[in-house]
Amino acid sequence: MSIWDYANPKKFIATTTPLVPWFFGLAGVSLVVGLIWGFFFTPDDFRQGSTVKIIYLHVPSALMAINAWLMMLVASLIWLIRRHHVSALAAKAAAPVGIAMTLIALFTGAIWGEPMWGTWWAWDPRLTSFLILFLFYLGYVALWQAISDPDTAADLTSILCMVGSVFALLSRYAVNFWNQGLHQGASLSLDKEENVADVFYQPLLLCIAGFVLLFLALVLLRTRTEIGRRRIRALEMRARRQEVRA
Amino acid sequence: MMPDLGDYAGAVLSAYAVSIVLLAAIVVLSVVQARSVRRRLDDVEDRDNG
Amino acid sequence: MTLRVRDLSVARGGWTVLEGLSFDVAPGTALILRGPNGIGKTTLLRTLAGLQPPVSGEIEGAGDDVAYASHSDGIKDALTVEESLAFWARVYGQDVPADIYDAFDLGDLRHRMAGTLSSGQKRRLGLARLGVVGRRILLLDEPTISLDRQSVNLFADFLRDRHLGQGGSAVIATHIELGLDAPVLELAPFAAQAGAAGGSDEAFL
Amino acid sequence: MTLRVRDLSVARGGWTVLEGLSFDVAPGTALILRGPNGIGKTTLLRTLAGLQPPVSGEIEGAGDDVAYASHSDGIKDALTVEESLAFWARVYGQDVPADIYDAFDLGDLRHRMAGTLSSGQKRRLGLARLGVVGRRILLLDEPTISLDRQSVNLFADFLRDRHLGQGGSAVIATHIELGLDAPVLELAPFAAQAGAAGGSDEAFL
Amino acid sequence: MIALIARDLRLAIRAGGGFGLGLAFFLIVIVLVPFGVGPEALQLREIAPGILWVAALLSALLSLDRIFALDYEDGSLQLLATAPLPLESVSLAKAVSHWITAGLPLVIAGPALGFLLNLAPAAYPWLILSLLIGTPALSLIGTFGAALTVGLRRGGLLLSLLVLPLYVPTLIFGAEVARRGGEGLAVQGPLLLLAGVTMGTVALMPFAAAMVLKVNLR
Amino acid sequence: MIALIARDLRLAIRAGGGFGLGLAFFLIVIVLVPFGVGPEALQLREIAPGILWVAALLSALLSLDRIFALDYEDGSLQLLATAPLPLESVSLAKAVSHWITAGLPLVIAGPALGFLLNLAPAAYPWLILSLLIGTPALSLIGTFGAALTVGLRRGGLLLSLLVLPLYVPTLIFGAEVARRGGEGLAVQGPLLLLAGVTMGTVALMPFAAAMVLKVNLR
Ligand code: HEM
Ligand SMILES: Nc1ncnc2c1ncn2[C@@H]1O[C@H](COP(=O)(O)OP(=O)(O)OP(=O)(O)O)[C@@H](O)[C@H]1O
Ligand SMILES: Nc1ncnc2c1ncn2[C@@H]1O[C@H](COP(=O)(O)OP(=O)(O)OP(=O)(O)O)[C@@H](O)[C@H]1O
Ligand SMILES: [Mg+2]
Ligand SMILES: [Mg+2]
Repeated sequence: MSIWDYANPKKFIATTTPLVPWFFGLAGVSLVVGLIWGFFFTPDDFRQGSTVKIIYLHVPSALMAINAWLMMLVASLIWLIRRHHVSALAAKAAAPVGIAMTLIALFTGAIWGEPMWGTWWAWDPRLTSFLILFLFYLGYVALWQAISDPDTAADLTSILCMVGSVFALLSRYAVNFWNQGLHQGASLSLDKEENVADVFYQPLLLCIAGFVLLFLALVLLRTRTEIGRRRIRALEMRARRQEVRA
Repeated sequence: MMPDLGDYAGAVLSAYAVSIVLLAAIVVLSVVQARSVRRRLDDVEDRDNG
Repeated sequence: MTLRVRDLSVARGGWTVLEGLSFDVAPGTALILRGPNGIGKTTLLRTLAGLQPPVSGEIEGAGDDVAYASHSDGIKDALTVEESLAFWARVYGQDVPADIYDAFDLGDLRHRMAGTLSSGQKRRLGLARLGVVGRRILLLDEPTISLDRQSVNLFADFLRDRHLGQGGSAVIATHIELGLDAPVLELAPFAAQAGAAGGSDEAFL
Repeated sequence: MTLRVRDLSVARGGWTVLEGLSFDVAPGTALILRGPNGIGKTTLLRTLAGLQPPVSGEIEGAGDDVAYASHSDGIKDALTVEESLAFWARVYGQDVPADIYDAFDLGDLRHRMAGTLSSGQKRRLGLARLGVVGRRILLLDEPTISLDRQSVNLFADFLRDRHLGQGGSAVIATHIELGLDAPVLELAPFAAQAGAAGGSDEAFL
Repeated sequence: MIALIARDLRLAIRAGGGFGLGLAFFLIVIVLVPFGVGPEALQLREIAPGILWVAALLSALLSLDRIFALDYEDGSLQLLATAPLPLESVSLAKAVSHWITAGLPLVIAGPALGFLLNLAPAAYPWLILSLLIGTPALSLIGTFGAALTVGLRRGGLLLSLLVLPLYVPTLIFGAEVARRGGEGLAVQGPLLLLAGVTMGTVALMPFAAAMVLKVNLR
Repeated sequence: MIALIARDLRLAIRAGGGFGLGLAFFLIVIVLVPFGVGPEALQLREIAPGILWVAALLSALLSLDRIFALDYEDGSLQLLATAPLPLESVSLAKAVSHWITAGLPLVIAGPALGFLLNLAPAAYPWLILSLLIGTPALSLIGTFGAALTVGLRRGGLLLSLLVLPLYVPTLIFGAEVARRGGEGLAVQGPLLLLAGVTMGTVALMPFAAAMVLKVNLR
């Protein structure tokens, strides 16, 4: 059996339905533990004071905001190349989750920026490309909604997703291209010297895991919803058509 | 119980509040949509078979 | 080259509308498509023109040999008759044949803006375009709409003498009698069964 | 009321196209306008509808009793069939007759967006509008364009039984045979002389 | 007339980019200005009322040519002209639906966008009020301009050029109300003038538009 | 392809408000800003490069939906799609004619209008240069957006929403070049980035637009 068999809607639903509650459960546990750990049981940073606690929300959400788009990119490419419907619908399902992540990262970043940089917004390359990514998310969702034919919608949004990926990658790597921005560089790199201190590191990892699991759970659930919508549409079409013929 | 957040209490708390609200919103939205689609699909399938 | 269609199904708006179509159109011959409104004539012609993919089945010999004329003529109100034809000829890398104006009785209208033509005159211009593109297979969707009897005859003459007579072929959807000696394909028997899903709905049924 | 036209001249684009027209259309009767493309049928109908002033001559009995249907149907792609008819009925202060959908075979299409109709289905919708406006005199410009034979008959039945039969009247420009028992007015003899200037050019000749 | 407004609103919501397009444009202008000008908060605050009003005006201008053009092209306007509805009502209905789709959203969104430009807190009520009073004039004047240019070549260009001078008083008084409001000065003068302009257009424009439509449909 | 460009230019000049409309809009924005913001010379000077670029962007945005919409509605686009010209060339031709009718006039008029906003003298050459390099990107990106939304409901709104994020880098770098030029700072950095963006769009957009057109014509 090849992996592409899961691209069959029925097979996909059958396989993922039992998984979703597990994902939700695990996500909930790691988020609750990670956030409580981070919020209550980590010390303040000597420079940033208590604001360092925002890191447990900001970094995972920013990470997932970008990863969500990259996941949509992969799904879109699979749709364009192999025309598996589930793949296109998974991309569609991920977008609103990505929007939520982006919003969280924007808000927490802005709130964090006020004490750290003295301004809640700056036109620094990473922030700018991240904002553009947010606009792309909105455009992507709007484009899906504007097109009534599902295949056309999938094709067009896939191409839009490819174009938008430029900004997803920029908002991740812009810091490396320009060394002039205000925003932090990589703080989770493997290079020990640059890493955040261990006290912050462990709960942060747990929170990241929580966000990843939550994202997966939501995407699976929403993909199922999208498959359901599509099936309703197909059945209604067939019913209406049979009426007309009769 | 509550850790001392110092000068930045407002910032930290509002960051947590906003994030939790947004996370809850997307979860609730997804679940509600899943339920309603499930229900509509059952309807349509019933009609389709019946 | 012969246009060869085998077991073709075509869909519109997510439904298969016609299925199991097979026919050949040899050079020098025409095929008339008949069928009630909404049966799928336009959809079939669009598929043959390559504007939309077929649901299933094969089309051979169309590709780059076809010219498609739809309900809407693509006429720009602000170009003169002459400019319109010259434009399409250039797009197709052809010259405008000097006698095309006579063939469609457009001589007097040559320098008129298309926006000031009557509906029948506009249609004649739309049809004259087919005479400048130099394509072998014409796909015509109700070409004689709003033409008077005499213009219909002009067009039939053009098709018979200048196009089919020189080895071209044509597929024509029309509700009226063109006066062409060509086989008629009645589409009603090929209307898709109620159960047939359009292309991609199938995966979800 | 009888539509009475006396010695009418009409102009288009600054030229008089038809002159010296006189005819009557009594309630319960129709008049068919015939003439080659570009003779001025559309221009005449527009003048009768009050959209443009005549160059000279008189029109009596038209005014607020007419409904005009032009080449373009004024159909909005984003409204459903039902919404379109309801809108026009409201504008004319009428109700939508329940049987209008059957009269034009639109029953199945009631909730379809007009943008997804085939050309013939769209035209049927455009014609159905005439059934909801409650006007006595219909001015129809090539009403049967892109209709199949059966729909043409439906429309002829509508005209004969529901409109003319109830005391309405109609002026119809068409190139095809409608199967109505109505007098035909051939417009060719009324084509304006080369010397005739259009309305305002006269002052400068 | 209500039927026509209802239809136009429905069409605007369903298609053609009517609803929200103006709003999106408004938003875009407001978002772009800091991109272009730079985000210095104080500088933004000073230019905020002016930019907001200019953006409102532009977004109203943007959708004017749709007021009649679509109906003209598909023949609806001809049919409406032969319908029992007088053309004055048609024009007024068109102006109303233009205002609902293009003007009202600006009034509602104005404050939110003022925030982006760091508008002075005291200016908010005056901004809303000036938009509320001023935007109907924009729609009415625009309807007249659209009627004047329907079916013309180079219609869009002409339309902006014709309508623009008529828009200037509304712009000046509107921005003045918001600015003075923000600085705590008396706003009565420009406010009355703004209201006067709107009254005048309500009284005149539908008739002028109807006259002009009749000619253009010939 | 040249035939298509020639036809589009002819059409733009003869009808449809193509030519000059963008320019008029540009002018209008620039003229309105002092009305709205007030005429203090120094303040105007500071915001001038940003406003000029925002105005250029808006006026490019304004005419985007005409790029394909008219050809789509009257059936020309279908005919072009079945013509021997590849859709990539069609898209490129459309972008070129959009640039000639909407972009080039801005480059030429930019300096004159900079005068109205009291632009710093040193900024003029850089303004022109940045417009010259930047506006082709606006046309190319816009062509992609127009192809994406042709024939869609709510096309116009979506179009702005989709195109806007892609315009932002051009706007930022373009305005930055003009501003730095005016203040006598080094412009090389943003200028290179601006050129890079334009290069990238030239290389990518016609293909993306063609792909998308093919889908939309189905
Ligand atoms: C509105 C303001 C902000 C936005 C839009 C923003 C956005 C982002 C983005 C896009 C990332 C990259 C995520 C990834 O590559 O996966 C990120 C990471 C990060 N941000 Fe922010 N941020 C903002 C403000 C701040 C502030 C004020 C701070 C702290 C002073 C901060 C600290 C961090 C840290 C430590 C990381 C992880 C760095 C890495 O691993 O690359 N951010 N942020
Ligand atoms: N966009 C669409 N969405 C859904 N259904 C559509 C769409 N376009 C067309 N249809 C339907 O597809 C069917 C085939 O349409 P098509 O235009 O091919 O018919 P046709 O044979 O050309 O009819 P006509 O003689 O009226 O031109 C029709 O029943 C029509 O209602
Ligand atoms: N805007 C215009 N400017 C100049 N001439 C025009 C204009 N519109 C139409 N004409 C000319 O006026 C004449 C009458 O046109 P009209 O549309 O009335 O013809 P018709 O009888 O309806 O023809 P058809 O059968 O083709 O519809 C035609 O010769 C046409 O070329
Ligand atoms: Mg058809
Ligand atoms: Mg006519």
